[in-house]
Amino acid sequence: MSQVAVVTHHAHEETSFWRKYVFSVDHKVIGRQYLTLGLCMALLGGATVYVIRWQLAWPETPIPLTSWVPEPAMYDGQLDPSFYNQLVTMHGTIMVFFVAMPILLGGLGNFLLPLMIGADDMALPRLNMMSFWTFFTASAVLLSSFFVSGGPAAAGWTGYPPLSANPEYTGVHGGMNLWILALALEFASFLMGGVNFLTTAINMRAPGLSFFRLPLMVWMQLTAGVLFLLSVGPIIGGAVMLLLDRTIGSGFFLPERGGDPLLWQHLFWFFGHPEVYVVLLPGVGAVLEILPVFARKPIFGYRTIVYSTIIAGVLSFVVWAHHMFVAGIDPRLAMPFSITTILISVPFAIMTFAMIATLWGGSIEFRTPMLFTFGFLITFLIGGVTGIFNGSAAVDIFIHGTYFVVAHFHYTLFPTVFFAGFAGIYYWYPKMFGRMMNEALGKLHFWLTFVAFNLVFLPMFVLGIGGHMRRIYNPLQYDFLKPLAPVNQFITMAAVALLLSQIPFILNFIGSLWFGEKAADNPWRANTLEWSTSSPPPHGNFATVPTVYRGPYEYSRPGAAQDFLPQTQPLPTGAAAAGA
Amino acid sequence: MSDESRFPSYVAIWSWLVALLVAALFCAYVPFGKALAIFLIFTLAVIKAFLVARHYMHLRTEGLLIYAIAGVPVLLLLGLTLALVPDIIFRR
Amino acid sequence: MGGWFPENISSFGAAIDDVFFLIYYIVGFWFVLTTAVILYLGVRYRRRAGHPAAYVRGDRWRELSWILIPAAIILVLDLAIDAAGARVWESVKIHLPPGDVHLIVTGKQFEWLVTYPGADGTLETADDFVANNELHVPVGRDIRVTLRSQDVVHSFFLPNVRLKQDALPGRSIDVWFNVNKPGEYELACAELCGFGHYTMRAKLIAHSPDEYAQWVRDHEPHRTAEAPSA
Amino acid sequence: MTTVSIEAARVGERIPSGKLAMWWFLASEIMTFGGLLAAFVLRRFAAGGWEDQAAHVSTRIAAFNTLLLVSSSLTLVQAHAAVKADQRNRVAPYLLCTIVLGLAFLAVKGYEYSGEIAHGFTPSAGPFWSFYYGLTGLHALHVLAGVIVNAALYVLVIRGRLWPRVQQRVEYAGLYWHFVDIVWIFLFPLVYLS
Repeated sequence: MSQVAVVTHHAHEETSFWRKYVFSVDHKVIGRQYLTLGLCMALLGGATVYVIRWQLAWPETPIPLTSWVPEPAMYDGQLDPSFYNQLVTMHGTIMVFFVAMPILLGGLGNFLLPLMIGADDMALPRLNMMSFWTFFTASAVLLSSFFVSGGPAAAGWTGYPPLSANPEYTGVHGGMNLWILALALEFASFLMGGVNFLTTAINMRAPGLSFFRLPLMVWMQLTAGVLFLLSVGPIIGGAVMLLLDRTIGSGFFLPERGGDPLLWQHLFWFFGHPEVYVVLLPGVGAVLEILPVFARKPIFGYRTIVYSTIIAGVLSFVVWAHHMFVAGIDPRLAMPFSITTILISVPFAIMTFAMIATLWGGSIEFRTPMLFTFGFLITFLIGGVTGIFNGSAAVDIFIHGTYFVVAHFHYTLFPTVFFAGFAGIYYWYPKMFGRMMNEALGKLHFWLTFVAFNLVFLPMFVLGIGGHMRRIYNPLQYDFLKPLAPVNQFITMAAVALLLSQIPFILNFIGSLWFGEKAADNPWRANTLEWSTSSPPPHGNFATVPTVYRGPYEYSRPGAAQDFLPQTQPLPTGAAAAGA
Repeated sequence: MSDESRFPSYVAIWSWLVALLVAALFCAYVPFGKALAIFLIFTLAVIKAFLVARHYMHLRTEGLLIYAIAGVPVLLLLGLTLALVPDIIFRR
Repeated sequence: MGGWFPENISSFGAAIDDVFFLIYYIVGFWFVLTTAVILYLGVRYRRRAGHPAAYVRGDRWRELSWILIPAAIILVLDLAIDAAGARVWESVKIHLPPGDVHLIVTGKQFEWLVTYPGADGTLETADDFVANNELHVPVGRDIRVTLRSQDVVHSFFLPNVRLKQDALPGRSIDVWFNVNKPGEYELACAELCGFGHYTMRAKLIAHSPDEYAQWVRDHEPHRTAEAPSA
Repeated sequence: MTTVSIEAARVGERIPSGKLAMWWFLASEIMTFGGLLAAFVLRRFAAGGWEDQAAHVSTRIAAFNTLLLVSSSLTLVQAHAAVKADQRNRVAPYLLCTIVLGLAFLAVKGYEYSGEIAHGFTPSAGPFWSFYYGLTGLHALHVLAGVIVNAALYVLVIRGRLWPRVQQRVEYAGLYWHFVDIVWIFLFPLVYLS
C-alpha cells in the first residue's frame, strides 16, 4: 500500500475572540456550544420539576424557596393551577427539544461526527454555525415566553388543539405563539444540522473508511438525521396551521370553524415517534462506543446492530398512532399499529442483546463512563419492556394518560439523555477539553443518580397502575388517588435527591476545565479516529488526513501487540486480512 | 453528466409543460364528469412534476442515492395519507 | 401488584387486567433474566490481571444465534401478546353492543354533562334531562355512552371500569361498559383541558336496576303518568 | 510520497456536498408541503368538496401564474446550461429573467389575494380559504426566498465574483426553484381546478 500524505487545506484558523469562540464555524466549538447550552437548559428543565413535584406531593401548600416568583404564577410560594400547566408544558418542551437534542445530536454529534470519520470539519461549516445560532435564538424565544403577559404555553408539550389553538381556552396568548415560533426555529436548526450530518458522513469520510467501518455512533447519528429530516415536515406544516389558527382566525383545527382537531394529533405523532428515536439512537451510539473500549472486546455483531437500527428506523414511521389509541381514531386502526409497535421491540432486543453479548468474555473496567453505560443498559431495559404495556392497545385503554406512561417514557428518555449522555460526556470530555474529569466525583455522581433515578420513577409505575392521571394539579381532588399520596411524597423526596445528585457533576464538569489532569491523546486506549489526534484536536482536526485500515472495534485481537488496534494503524504484514 | 444531448432540450420540455397546462384547463372546463376530470387533471399534474424533476432537476443523470432521497418521502406521504383516510374522511 | 389497581367493577375490566398481567409476567421474566445476565457478566468478567478479553466479533451465524434466537422467541411472544390484546380491544372498542341504556356525556371546561333519555328511553326527545357531574347507571346492564365535547379535548376516564376514551369536539364517539357492582365511584378527565383540568371530576353511581329506574323517575323534567318499565 | 488535496483523497465524493445537502433539504420540504397537501386533500374529501367556497378562486389568474412559474424554471435551467457551457455572458440575462418572472408571480399572487380579501374571502371565511391561504402563502414565501437567492446569485455573476463556486450555486438554486415549481404544479389543480 503506497503511502500518501494528504494536506488539509481547511480555512485558516480564526484568531479573533468573536470568530473563534462565538461565531465559530469549527464543529468542535459548535459542539461544545450546543453541549453547554443543552446542559444549561437541563438545569432549567430540572428546576421546573422541583415545583411540579412539590405541588403533587403536598398540593396547594407554599413551596419552599419560591416566594420570589411573582403573581399570577405563584401566590407567595403557592402555585397557580395555570402556572402548573405551563411548567408541565415547558418541562416537556425543554427536555425533549432543548436538552435531549442539543446534548446528543448538537453536542456529541457535532463534535464527534467529523472527528470519527477523519474529516477536518463538517461539509458545510457555515450552515453548522447558522444551525447553532438558530437554536440559540429558539432557546431565547422559548425563555422569553415566561416573561410575556399571560405566561408561557400551557397546552402540554404535545399542544393538542383546540386547547392550543384558541387562546380563550388557556388564557395564554403571546406565550403560546412564542412556543410555536421557538419550536419552528428549533426544527429549522436541527434540519440544517441533519442535512449537514448526512452530507458530511456520506462525503467526507477518510480514505479507507467504508460504511461498514464507520463507528456505530456515526451510524446512529446518520439514522437519526434521516429520521428527523423525513418526519419533521408534517409537524412544520402543522405548526404553521396552528399559528394561523391562533393569529388570523383560520379553521384548520377548530371544529367551530370547520376544522378537525384529530389532524394535529396525527401530524404531531407522525413526527413525534421518529423523534423519540432521533434522541434515542445517538444515546445508544455513545453506549456502543464505550462498551467495547471498557470491555476490551469487539462490539458483538456490528452489522447486525446496523441492520437492526435501520429496521427500527423504518418501523418508527409506522407506529405513531399508538399514542392515539383512545384519542378517537378508528378503533380498527389500533390493531395494525399495536402490532407494529410491539414488533419494534425485536430490533431493539437484538441491539440490547448485542450490547450484553459484548460483555461476555471481556475484561471490564468500571470507569465512570462504563458505570453509566451499565446504568443505561438496566434502566433502558425497564423503559423498553414497559413500552410493551403501552403498545398493547387493550392495556393502553387503562394506562393511557396515566403516570404509567410518564414513568415509561422517563425510563426511555432519561437513560438515553442522561445515563448515555453522561457516559458520553465523561468519555469524550478529555477529547473536548483536553483534561480528564475527576473519577471519584464521577462515580459518586453515578451512584447517586442511579439510585435516586430509580427511586423517582419506579414508584411512578405504581401511581400509573393506580390510575393516577398525568398533568393533574391536585391529585387529592380524587378519592381514588388519595391512598397514593404517600407514594407521591416519596417520589418528590427522591426527585429532590435526584436534582441534588447532579451537583457533583456540575462541580466536576466546571472544575475539571481548570483542575483536571491533563489528558493524553488516547487516554482510554481506544481505536476510533478521534483518539488518533491530540486532545483537544487542533483546528482542522488532523495534521494529515488519516487513512483507515479496519473497522473501529478491533480490541484484544490475537497476535496484535496491544489490546487495541487503532483504525489508522497499518499492520506490518497481511494488511489485507484486517477485518471488514 | 456526460451525454446530455440524448435528452430533449429544455425548451422542448417547456413546450410540453405548457401543452399539459392547457390540457389540464381543457379537462377542467369540458364536462367530463367530476371523477374523470379530477383523475385526468391529477394525472397531468403528476406528468408535469415528473418532467420538471427529471429534466430540470436533472434526475435523468442522477444515481440511486438521489432517487432514494427524493422517492422515500413520497412513499412516506402516501402511507401517511392512506393511514389518515379512516380518521379524517370516514370520521365518526 | 393486583392490589395497586383500582377495584375493578366492569365486565371487561378483568380481561384488560389479564392482558396486563400476561405482559407483566412475560416481560418481568425477560427483565429479571437480562438484568441477571448483565450483572453476572459485569462481575464475572471484571478486569483482573492475567485474564485478557476474548476476541469475539459476533459476525458468524454460530455466534449471532446467541442473540438472534432470544430475539426470535421475543418475536413469538410479541405476537402472542398482540393476539391476546386484540381480542380484548375488539370487545371493548370495536364490537359495541347496542346497549340497554344509552346516555350522552358531554365534556366542557370543566364539567361533565350527562344527558339521560328520560321515560321514553330515547335520547334527543323532549323528556331528556341533564345531570351535571353525575353519571348514574344500572348494574348489570350494557351502558352505551356517546361522548361529545363542547370546547377542547377531554378524556372520559372511569378507572374502576378500566375505560378511557377521549371526547373530541366536532365528533361523537361511542363507548360501552357494564358495571357489575353497585356503589359510588369516580369519573375523571384524563386529558389536559385547561387550568381547571384537575377539577373536572364527576361521580359514577351504579344503582341496582330498580333504584336506577326510581332515580330516573325522580329526576325527569315532566313526569308522565305511565310507569316506565324498569 | 505524493501530495493530494483533501477532497481528492476522500472516499466517494461522487455527489458534490452542496447538491447532496440540497436534496436532503428538499426531501424534508417534500414532507412539509406533502403533509399540508395531504391534510388539505383529506379534509376536502371529508367535507364533500367545499365547492361553494372553491368556486370563488380565479382559475384564469392561476393558470397565468402557472405559466409564469414554469417559464421561470425554463430560464433558470437555461442559466444553468449556460454556466455549464461556460458562456458567462448568457448566465446573467437568464437569471434576471427568472427573477423578474418570480417577482411577476408574486405580484399576480398579491393582486389575487387583494381581490379575494376585498370580496370578504379572508382566511377565516371557511376551511377552504384557510387552506388556500395557508398553502399558497407558504408557497409564496418559498418563491420569495428563491427570488432572493437568485438575486444574490445575479449580483455575484454580474460582478464576476466567485465564478467557480457560482457555477455550482446556480445548479443548487435551480434545484430549489424547480421544487417550488413542482409544488405549484400540484397546488394549481388542487386549489383551482377541482
